[in-house]
Amino acid sequence: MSISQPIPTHDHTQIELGFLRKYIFSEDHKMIGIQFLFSGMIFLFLGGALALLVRLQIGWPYGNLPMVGNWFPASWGGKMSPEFYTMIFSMHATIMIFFVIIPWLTGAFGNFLIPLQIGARDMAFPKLNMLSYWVMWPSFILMLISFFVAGGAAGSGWTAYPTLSSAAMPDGMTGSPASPNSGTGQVLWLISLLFAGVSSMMGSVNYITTIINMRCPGMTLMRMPMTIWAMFVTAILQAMALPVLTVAIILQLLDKTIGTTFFLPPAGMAFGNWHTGPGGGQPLLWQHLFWFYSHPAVYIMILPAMGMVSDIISTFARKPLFGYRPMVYAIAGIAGLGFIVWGHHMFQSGMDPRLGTGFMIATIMIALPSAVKTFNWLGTIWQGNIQYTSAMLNALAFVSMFVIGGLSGIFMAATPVDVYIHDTYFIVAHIHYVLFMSTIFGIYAGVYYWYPKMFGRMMSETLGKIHFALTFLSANATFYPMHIIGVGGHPRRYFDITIYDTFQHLQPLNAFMTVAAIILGFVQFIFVANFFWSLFFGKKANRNPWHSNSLEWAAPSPPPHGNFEGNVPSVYRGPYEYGHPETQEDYLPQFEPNGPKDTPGGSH
Amino acid sequence: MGKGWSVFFGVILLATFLLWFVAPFYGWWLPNAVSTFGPDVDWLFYLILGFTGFFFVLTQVVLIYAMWRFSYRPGEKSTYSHGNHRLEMIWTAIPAVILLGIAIVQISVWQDIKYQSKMPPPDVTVSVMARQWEWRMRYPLETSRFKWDQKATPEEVRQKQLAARAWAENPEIDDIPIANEIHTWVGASTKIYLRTQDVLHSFTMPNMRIKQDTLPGKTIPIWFKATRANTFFDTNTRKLRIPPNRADAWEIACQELCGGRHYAMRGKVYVHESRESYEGWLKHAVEQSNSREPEKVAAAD
Amino acid sequence: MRAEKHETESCEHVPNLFRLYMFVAVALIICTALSFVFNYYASEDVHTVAKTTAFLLILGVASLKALLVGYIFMHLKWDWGKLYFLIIPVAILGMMMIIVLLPDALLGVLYDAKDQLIIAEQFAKEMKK
Amino acid sequence: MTEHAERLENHSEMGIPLTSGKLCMWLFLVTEVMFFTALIGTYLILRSSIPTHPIISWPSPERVHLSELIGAINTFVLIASSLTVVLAHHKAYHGDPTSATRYIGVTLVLGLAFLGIKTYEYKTKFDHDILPGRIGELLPGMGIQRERQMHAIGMQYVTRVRLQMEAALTREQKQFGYVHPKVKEAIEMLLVDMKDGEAGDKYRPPLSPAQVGERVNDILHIAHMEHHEIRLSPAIPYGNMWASCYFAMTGFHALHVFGGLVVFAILLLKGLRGQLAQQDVGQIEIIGLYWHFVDIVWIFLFPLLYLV
Repeated sequence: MSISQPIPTHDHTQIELGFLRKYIFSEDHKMIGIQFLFSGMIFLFLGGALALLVRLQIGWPYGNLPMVGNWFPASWGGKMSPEFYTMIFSMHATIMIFFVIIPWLTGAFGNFLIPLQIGARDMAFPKLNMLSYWVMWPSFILMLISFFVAGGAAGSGWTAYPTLSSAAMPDGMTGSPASPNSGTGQVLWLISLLFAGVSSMMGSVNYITTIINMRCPGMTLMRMPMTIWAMFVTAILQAMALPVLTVAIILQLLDKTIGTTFFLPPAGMAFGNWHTGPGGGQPLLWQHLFWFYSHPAVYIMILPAMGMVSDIISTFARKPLFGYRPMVYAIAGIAGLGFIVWGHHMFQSGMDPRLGTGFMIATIMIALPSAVKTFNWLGTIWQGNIQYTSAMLNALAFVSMFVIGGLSGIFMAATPVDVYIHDTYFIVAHIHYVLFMSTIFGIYAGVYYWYPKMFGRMMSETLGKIHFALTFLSANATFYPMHIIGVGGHPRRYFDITIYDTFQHLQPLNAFMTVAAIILGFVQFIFVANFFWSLFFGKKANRNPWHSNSLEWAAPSPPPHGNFEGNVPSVYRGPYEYGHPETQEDYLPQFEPNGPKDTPGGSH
Repeated sequence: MGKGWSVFFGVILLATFLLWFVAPFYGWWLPNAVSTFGPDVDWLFYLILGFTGFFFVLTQVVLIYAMWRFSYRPGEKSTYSHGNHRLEMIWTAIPAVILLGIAIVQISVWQDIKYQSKMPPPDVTVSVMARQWEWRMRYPLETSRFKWDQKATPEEVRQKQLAARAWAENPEIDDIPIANEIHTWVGASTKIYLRTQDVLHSFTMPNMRIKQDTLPGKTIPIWFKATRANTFFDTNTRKLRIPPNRADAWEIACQELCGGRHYAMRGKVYVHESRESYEGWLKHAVEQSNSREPEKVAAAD
Repeated sequence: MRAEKHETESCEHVPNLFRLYMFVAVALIICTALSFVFNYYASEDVHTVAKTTAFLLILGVASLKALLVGYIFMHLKWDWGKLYFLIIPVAILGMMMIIVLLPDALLGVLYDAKDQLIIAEQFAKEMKK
Repeated sequence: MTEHAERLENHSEMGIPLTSGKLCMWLFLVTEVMFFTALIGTYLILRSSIPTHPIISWPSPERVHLSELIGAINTFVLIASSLTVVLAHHKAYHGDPTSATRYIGVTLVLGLAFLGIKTYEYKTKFDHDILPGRIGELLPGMGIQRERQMHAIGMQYVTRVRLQMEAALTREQKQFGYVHPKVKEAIEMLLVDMKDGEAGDKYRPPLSPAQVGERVNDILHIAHMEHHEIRLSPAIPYGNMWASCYFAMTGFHALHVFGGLVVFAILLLKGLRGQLAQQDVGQIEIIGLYWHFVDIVWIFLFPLLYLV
């Protein structure tokens, strides 16, 4: 079996491969990472378009939608239907989470960076790696097909709570008795996520093996860059949490198709299982299983960004990372605590309130490692020598925005406040501050920073800074007022709030946010333009354009097949030796044999 | 731009910070709290807002100052430091104490709101059956039917509770069915048995600071006690009189996605000025429901 | 698989590995028989052991069997030092998940299903009248 | 490059002294542990949330025609196969590919035997119609009115049972030329009673699904006493839930067994061609790890599903 075969090491010359093997069915981790990057970008724009549709409806409820209105069926009269609205916000969340953020962070950056930063020639299992990308494609395709089936794509939120999502479909019909868009669309949604889960699982097993077993000489665990630590912990989270989601998805799929009753309640329901009537299951069980995965998944969606930002901040502040060990422990702490706090999504769900008390304490304590990380980032730039490159600006924005996202989380963790705040726009503000404002800024920072290594050319700094400034401005304008309307009680997932006396006065803010969101959406084209323009016309990058320390900068840009010319480099110190008093330059790469050596921080 | 970026960050973050002070003047703030645990919830909200606001200002000011003070100076080197053990201990310990404190102070409020064992004897019992997309309330003819007095033994209390739950699950012929309206009076402890006949809903009364999801197959009790009235029943005109201002139009909203018309599950909360007013309304409602044909009454559950 | 030889060497210091494997297999079969015995004594005809006790005993025997298989057959006896960092977290996590989920179900029995049953029976009686 | 440098590069002292393949299998097993934990957890929770009561409780094994003995035999089969795998590795390690091949062959046969017994067990479930989505549930207090109102769709059980009874009468007649008089009488009486509610001058309320279920169970009992096979969906309280759990858990386990057997088949072919070399020892060990894990899963599934 070739999967356990280490990659051939005797031949370091560029192996000439055909177009298909080189760009499509590539086993090279760098190409797979870039493939993930591009497919994530496509879905970012699909998800973004859906978000704008959602915002248009909330901004001007029942308005005649310009342009878009013409594509709707004639019977809608240029307006959106509530079912269609439900569908697009469900799909917006699904696509952004499962097809953009996770593939970008773990797929693109994980694949590209892990072997380079630990000094390996490739992943431990290149074929498995290729498979993990190509298993995503059935997932992509099924999700896209689901838009065109009867009833439309899944419309029960990205959380797909039974019984709205799981009420079984009648024989010979495509709809569900609970909702027209929880029929075939929901089944495709489930199958699609099953594939996405398998892909992530392959990836995570591969990453863990690679990080444990393929490090180059001298690369002890405590000399690994934070990116690698973050990827490592993320992969462990995925390996342990994803199977639970897989089970939940399979059980719901069985409920919908063959008539089992895992999530259908015993009695007292208008539509039980289509085949048998009342079931004996528990709708709450889905929420437990789902959040057992999805809460750690929230950390899967931010930890890698935290790691990358740590590296970038240290590089451009020209100063060692403040508190390397506390940072590592904080990541591990977040991962460990992340598994015992899922119940805070369910305080109002009918779960036993005594469990709520326990989950509340655990949840509040998880703010602690996040706080430690924030203080350490601030400690890193303090007394630094900060270079304001596009990457650094995005990274600083990450820190700033993560503070907001993290602090607003404490409101939800507090059970009594959550009674009021739960499922209002405050939550929407929180998740967007964590997932958009933090993670996406982290991703942009990563792209600007590693672009020279990926493609051998520099991105335009001018365009990058314009893009950053406009994004930072419009994103804050879009998402910050959500806190305020959330405090006003504006419920999330509402098609129209103007029918409520309690909420209708919040409508002007809604309209303002929609305008800002449209600007935010269009600003992103600057990034795309910069990305593709630089691909062909950008300045040629040298080996180490940022004067960084970590191992990937020892390889040529872009790195050839096998990553490193000659022997893999050996590592002599940690990755953050910036501004060392004994050196001429203000940086001292890990792979540089001469110069002061630190004592290795630890071993495996 | 160099130091300019520090200003750029500063201006935007200042704007976000000021928004919290501007918003209340436009009325973009917590709606009036009119239940007994409203003030507790709001107090906790302000407490957390205070602490988070402090740490927000602290971290952002440090960030912006550092961006200004330590921006790039060519040829210079940064201060070489790998961290400070004591500093780490301090900024781990202080937030830990604060967070633990925040966690502990709210336990009792949470218990008051949600623990079944802490719910007081109900003056009014309402059965709410949620369905796509409306709330169907049912009131017993006898207002204080499921109330127990102070001297009741735990076993008697349990029997009462069981009877209330049995009533919530099996409609009786003389119940009064009303759609989308909660009626109670000031100072009455109101117990609501929540059920759903189809999907998950979330019974939310923003003014009462109450929210509870309904679960198919389960009957979940919640309670509240209003501290202000917004209506009285005029026995002469046989109409409810509500103050005309928007702030006194208290509503019920569904806050758990329940299908396309999720947003339209709107109900109203009427808190009568007195028990008499409530009972006057109840009497009127009985007459109303008696004039309806019997099947409709049966189908109301 | 160059390193293979080097690795598995450690477990070959044990003499009579063959006999150890046979011994474990026999132990497993005895354990299975044991759980059968517990089940018999808990069954409705005999009922000398309480159902819950029997359930815990049988689960204990199953855990013992799993430990035996893991320790000897899966070579953890020799590989534990290299793999504990994987196995301990996953064991804790798995146990914890079930334990945290259970209160909902068990309290559901105490506070909901049982009540519902009483109510349903009352209702059935009324229907018969 | 020297041998030493190569080792340093690929399998440096930085990693843990395990091959990547073995580590990968262990990681895969970690994900599998969580997978089966979630399945078993679901089962335990669903089962414990169902009340224990003389009428309404989790179905006992005999109620759903589950034989503990068959389960026990399967346990023995799987334990034996685990033993043969470990012996195959033992032999292969000591440079005895012939014996190793033989042991792999035995494992394959034992695995197939396990699946065969499983198939037989599944067949009895199909014969009794104890399948997800097929079983009626007995719920007390479910009057026909309430049933119609609450679970209009649940009435399908009644329809299906009627069709089954009608089919049973005609088929038995055709096959044997006679239906056992007692069974026939009971079926006909039930059919008449079920018709009563729907038409006719003398109005009686129709039978509720729960009542139909009780009568159907009586008929099945009579048929059993008279050693008469009849295909009727029984009414089992929480039978559907039981079938859902049973098929989900054993089904996924069987899939895993099948996956292992495919690899064993490949190894066996290799062995029969005499290509089982020293380098395959690692592979035998890795697949062995997987196979033992599948064994462990069964060790838990067996008592949870068959005993207690």
